[in-house]
Amino acid sequence: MVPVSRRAFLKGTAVVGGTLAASRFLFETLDAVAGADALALAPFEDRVFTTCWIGKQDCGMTARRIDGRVVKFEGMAGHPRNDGTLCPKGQAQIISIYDPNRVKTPLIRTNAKGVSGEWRQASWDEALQVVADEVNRVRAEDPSLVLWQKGRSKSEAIYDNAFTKAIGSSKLGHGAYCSDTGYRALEYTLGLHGVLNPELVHNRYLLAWGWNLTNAGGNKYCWIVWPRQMLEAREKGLKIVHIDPRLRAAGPFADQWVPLRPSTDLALALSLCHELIAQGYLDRPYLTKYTNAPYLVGKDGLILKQTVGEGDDAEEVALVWDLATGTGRLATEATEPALEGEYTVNGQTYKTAFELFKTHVEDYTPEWAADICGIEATVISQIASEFGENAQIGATTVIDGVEVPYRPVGIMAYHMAQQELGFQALRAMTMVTMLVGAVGAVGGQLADTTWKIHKNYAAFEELTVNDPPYDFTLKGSRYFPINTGFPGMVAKVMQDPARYGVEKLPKVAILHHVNPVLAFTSQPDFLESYKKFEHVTVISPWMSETADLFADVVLPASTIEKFEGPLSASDGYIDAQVLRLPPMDPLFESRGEVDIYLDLAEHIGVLNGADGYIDQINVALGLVDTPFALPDGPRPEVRDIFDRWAKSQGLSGIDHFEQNGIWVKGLIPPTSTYGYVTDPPFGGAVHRLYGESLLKAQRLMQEKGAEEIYYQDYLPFPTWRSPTMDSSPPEYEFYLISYKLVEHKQSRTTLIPLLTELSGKQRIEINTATARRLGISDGDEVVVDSHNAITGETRSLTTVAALTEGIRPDVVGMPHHFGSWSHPASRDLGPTPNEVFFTGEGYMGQTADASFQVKVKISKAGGDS
Amino acid sequence: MATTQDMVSDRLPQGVGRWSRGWLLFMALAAIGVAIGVIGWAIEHDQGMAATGMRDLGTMGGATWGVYISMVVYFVGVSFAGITVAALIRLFNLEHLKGVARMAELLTVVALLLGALAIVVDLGQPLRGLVNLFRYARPQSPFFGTFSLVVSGYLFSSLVYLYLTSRPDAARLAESPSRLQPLYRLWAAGYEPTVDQRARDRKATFWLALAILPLLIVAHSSLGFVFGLQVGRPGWFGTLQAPAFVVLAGVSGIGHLIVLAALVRRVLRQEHRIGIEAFTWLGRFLMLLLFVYLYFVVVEIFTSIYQPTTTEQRISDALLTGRYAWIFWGSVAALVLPAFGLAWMAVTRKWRIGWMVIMGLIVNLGAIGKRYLVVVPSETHGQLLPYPIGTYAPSLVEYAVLIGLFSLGALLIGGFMKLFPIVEMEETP
Amino acid sequence: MTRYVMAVDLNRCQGCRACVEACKIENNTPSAVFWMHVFRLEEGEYPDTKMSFLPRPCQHCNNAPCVKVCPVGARYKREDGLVLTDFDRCIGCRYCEVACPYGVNFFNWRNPDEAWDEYQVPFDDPDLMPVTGGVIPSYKNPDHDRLHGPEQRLTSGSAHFKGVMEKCTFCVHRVEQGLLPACVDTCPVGALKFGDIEDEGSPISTFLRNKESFQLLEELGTDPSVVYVGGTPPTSHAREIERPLTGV
Amino acid sequence: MTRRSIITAAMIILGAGLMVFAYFAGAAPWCNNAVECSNPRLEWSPAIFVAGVVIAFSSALYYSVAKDRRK
Repeated sequence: MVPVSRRAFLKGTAVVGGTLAASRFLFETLDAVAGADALALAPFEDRVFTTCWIGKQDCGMTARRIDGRVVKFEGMAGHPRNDGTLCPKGQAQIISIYDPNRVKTPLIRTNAKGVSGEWRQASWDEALQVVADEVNRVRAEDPSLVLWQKGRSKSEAIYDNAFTKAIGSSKLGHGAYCSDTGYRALEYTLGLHGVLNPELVHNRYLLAWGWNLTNAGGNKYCWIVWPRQMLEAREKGLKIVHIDPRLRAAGPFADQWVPLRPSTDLALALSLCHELIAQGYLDRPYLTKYTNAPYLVGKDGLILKQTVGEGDDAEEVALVWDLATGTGRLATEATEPALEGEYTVNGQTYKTAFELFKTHVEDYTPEWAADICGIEATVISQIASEFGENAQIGATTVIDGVEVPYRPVGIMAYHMAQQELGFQALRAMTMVTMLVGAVGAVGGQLADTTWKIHKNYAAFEELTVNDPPYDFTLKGSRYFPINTGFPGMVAKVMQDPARYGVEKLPKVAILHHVNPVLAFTSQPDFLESYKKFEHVTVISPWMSETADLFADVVLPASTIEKFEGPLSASDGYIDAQVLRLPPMDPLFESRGEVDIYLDLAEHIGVLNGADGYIDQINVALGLVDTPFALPDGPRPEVRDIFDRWAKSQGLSGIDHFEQNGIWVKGLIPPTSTYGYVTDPPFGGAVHRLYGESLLKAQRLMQEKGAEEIYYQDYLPFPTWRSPTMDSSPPEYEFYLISYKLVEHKQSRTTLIPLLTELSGKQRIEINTATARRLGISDGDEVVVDSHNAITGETRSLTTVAALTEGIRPDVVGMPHHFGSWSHPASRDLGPTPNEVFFTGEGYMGQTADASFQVKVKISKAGGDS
Repeated sequence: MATTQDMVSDRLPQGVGRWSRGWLLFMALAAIGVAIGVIGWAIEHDQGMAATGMRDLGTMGGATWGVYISMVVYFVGVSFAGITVAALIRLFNLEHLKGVARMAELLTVVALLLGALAIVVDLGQPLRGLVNLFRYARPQSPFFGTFSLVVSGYLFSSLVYLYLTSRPDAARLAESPSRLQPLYRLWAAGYEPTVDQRARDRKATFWLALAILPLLIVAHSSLGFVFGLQVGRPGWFGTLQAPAFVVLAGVSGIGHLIVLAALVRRVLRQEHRIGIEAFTWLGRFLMLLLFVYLYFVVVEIFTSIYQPTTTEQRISDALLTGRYAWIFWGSVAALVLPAFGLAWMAVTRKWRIGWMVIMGLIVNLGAIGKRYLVVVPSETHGQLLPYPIGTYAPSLVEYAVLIGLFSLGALLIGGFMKLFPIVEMEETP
Repeated sequence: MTRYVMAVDLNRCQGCRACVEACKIENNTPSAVFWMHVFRLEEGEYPDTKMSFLPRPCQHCNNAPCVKVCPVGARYKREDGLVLTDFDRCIGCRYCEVACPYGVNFFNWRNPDEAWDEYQVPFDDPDLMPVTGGVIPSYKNPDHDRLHGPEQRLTSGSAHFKGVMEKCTFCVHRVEQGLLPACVDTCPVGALKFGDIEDEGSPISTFLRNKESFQLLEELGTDPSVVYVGGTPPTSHAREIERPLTGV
Repeated sequence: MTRRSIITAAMIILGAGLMVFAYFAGAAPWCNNAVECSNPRLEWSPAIFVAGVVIAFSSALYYSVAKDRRK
């Protein structure tokens, strides 16, 4: 409980009295009373530092407190990411903190699961013991059958790494719903853990691909950082080409709008590659030096390799054609590798990967793509030539004394990756930037804030395809050699394990700030599968829909009133870190997650000892072998944990953050910003133009008897095919896409009435002309029926029409928020589009990722058809 | 009791002091109406004006002035005719109209009271209103005229006028014994029908009338200015507002006067005092005003459709063909038909009182409609920034209050009729 | 001599409505009340669609119609350019609202406490009392109980009394403490600027120096203190999209 | 000129005078952009204005109601 001074309480009630009285007749006098009273008791006011809890990028905040009670959050001045500002969500979270509909005490279910929950309040000890017993029961059998699933995690080290390791559970991310397809594609192609974003500040020609630019931020950063950098660039002449079925995302900032048909991004990217090659916009030095473009590929599609070294350090090295010597030589030794051409080595003819790519994209002409994408062919060639022209291939510039290639063109793409062909689409889009050598150049293409190569890069070199049985995430299966671990797929598996060769299903789920019932595609599948858990524990400040239906125990997490971190505060140019500090003690009986996991570990009995939670925390926070390592023994105080971490970083301790709010480490040198000049360049990765391992994987999948729908997209080059949904019957004439509203974050902010008031309720955007044809006018109720081209299943929802000229006539769009029912403020706001999306074959990516696209038909509610 | 009743009734004219069943029924209904109004206002006060159909302009897409303000304009309008007629009668000594003079004056006083009340019910802070207007009222605000001239000056002068012209009758009634005798004594205030007293009365009322006529032009214009001076409200800004207000005021007032006169004539059997000539004169006057006003309407329509700005366009569309078309054309019809009806009577010299009463009522409906259309459409359709088109529909509470206001009017007039002869008594030769 | 001016840079505004939210929380306005509003506008036909954003605070006109018509001087203009409402004096005639061409006035149609309850947060919830001290709303800003300006009037904050008119105050309570208005302070992209135009050196003066700018509805001669830079005035063909919830 | 007409005239002049005075004692009509203009120079001056109106019209009342001293 926050200590409320008697004074504050009196004051409060006086004000209430005042307003009540104000509704009676004689105002002057009564106001005098309220006024005088308020003046008499000058409240104690102060400001403390904390970190935004709603969004992705953890903006710095200053909390204004009256008598120890937060009354407003404001941006933390000098914070690299938001520098004294806040977005609507950051502002509005204040009301959610005091929300009396928060889960106030631990709750234990008293009725059957699958229906809206009935609960009894429990002590923390009792609740924790119940969970611990369940977890231990299953751990005894097989720890991996305990599933820890997160929606968002702000202390990755302490939750995802330390805790799950300590109890040995499996884990699922909220990803696969967000943009993991993109992460996989970039890990595979460039070895970077991120999706496409340009170095905006120096960028001059941007393909803003998808709905992120002004509504959502995206890669790495939340909404605030991108617009700030975009505007800075725009004032220096940045041109923005907005590629999305909806104009809204770039709105006034779109210099050109290319409203392409959903799921045809791959086709557009391929024909852009075609045009760039045709128009000769190629950065040959980059392609030969840093990509596998010059590698010699045989007729079998495999790269010609040679083993060098002995025994352990023996490794396979690809061969290239060295024009200097006119022979095939190791890529590592060749001085002048040939980029194009067909060569004979040891009597066998080989083509360079790039030669193959040229032939591959030959037929992907603008005219070809125009029909598929539903845009003008001339537009495609125009974009290609402008992109190539602006790339200024060959140019360099000097940043802080370092000379770096200058390619001020790039692509910003994030959530659009979540489509059936997303993986290859993102690969193709990356290739667009590779052809002009924009990757890692000034103003060019970035994907991560670092060039450290992600572990998946190596892992993807040899994709394992095992025989059944598989674990419930289908890791290493013949279905998804690259596997993000999509909860939607898990939901499918849990409904029919045999079908996927799975024997053991998870039994206990710990859901950390995740609400699968609303958040993921294909709600019906989740409603089915979560019944199958023997025990579900939900850790959340609110009664999520998933908790309402399936939780056995709900543990009340605090909102912002907790310690979390360490969190990055970098904007890509200034390196800084912050911790989330509690602006007040946790309200009601809630506890911070770190506290909860410590308690849980204690009850489970994994707090101490080797690989115990404390041990794992030391590892995760890098405290091992430092004087600051947490000792085994009694449960540590959370503040102490972070104090030790801070000290280990050479700071005075956590008080550094309490006093300064942030730890600014200094400017990030160009040698770590730009891949060209890192050491080694691009972190030593050879960028994969040619995806040999994909081809190998496909052959393995065929051997293991996987159906075509799984292996068809495992190809060395991105290859167009029309998406599965296109074979739905013609009456399903519209593509339904979902998108984010700037006022909301996922499904969890609709319980903040201040935000819903700004965003309005659920609606479906329909092109004005289309609506006219269907006899639908603005505000009409419309029925949306979706169709699954594989199973023939149909789903339906009803929402309200919002007419706009800013969307393709053959596309309808719905915000991916709403659909909640367990919070009074989020009720009756309309359904989530996830009710009509599908998951499983044809409606997810080849890497086991969600696809937020489906064909639907639209009709006026009450009307026939 | 009954005996005194009869005794009294013998002495007092025009059924003063005598309750007839019809009158009681009438008063009972009026009282119920007033009660409804009071309840409505109480609800409005408890819940706040959210209980009305009014909402904010702009994002809320409502109208912040509704029927209440329309009624303020309307009632003040009605008062116009009363005092005008009365004044004209004095000034030009129109003997054949003497019979309607007092009821005209009464009508003025009552209408003004209702107008003032309509303002009060429209205020979010009525009590503050009563205090702060006297304390802070600013000459710059067009409301200053409404408050200082219309409500106070105009009301007071009409009261004085009513009093002075009624004093002789009071004196006459005070001579004969009746339960009301004390009242009449007080009322007469030692009136002696001496020659110079009569002269003084004539002089006083003459000058008073002379002073009132310009005052009321100013007053009604100032009411027109409340709207006409607003550049920010398409459809309001214009020089025609003021004169149009004055004329329409006359229309509604005369209409009421005709109805009231006919009523009194019938109920109190005053055919000999309120002759057909009176109606002829009122009819001609009403006709004249109607035609002038219709001329204004034509001009108004023409200007609004000839080359309107897009916002003016939006409003005129809403009026002529859109959401308000039925009210607009309904009101126009309610003014045109009587105009020609009266013209017909004038030409044929056949004045049918029954028809005139109906016309009197119709023109008032028309007047109310027009007042409503002055106030509301410019709010709902008159936004200059790209706000949504607004909507406004009076709530039950507002209707209740309106019923209350009209009923109060009826109650007052009905009550007066039983206290004092509503028709001036003949001078005893 | 100080004269406060707000500048809106339409080249930067992202239409995110952070300013709207900051205003609502800073001033404790009840539901459906937007002292600051951001239009999201759409013009033209697919595919030649144009979108634009237009923040709309009170324009604090130098020739303010609302000030002119106020019958009791509750709405008044200060020398420093702020147009304020004396909540203790306003009689609730709403003349200022009909006189204002910008639609910035918001009347307290409801009892303030009920109005706040529209946020579906039962502020009188017994569980909430101890953590909020029973204040309404739970984020109530105490500054609004104070009187402001040399004239010492109750002019800041919202929902003081039922039946009284309110509107954007340029955050008089903050400005008098030397702070920026809440909307300007929070704008993530610096699209809103505020300051003393009389002071040659002030950021706002330097920002506005030799820049193309316009005022809303200039032709009405109200001479607003809010100046728009970049972009163009909204045409009469502009359609508002993504409207906030405004039910009362 | 009888005493009656003198007083009557006086009342009219007084009333008119009060109105004029109150009008200018009110918030100055020519000033708009100053805090002062939101307050009447003399508080309650509108009440005085109304009083003026009342007195002016009461003159008529006095004129015809007042008792005649002569006689």
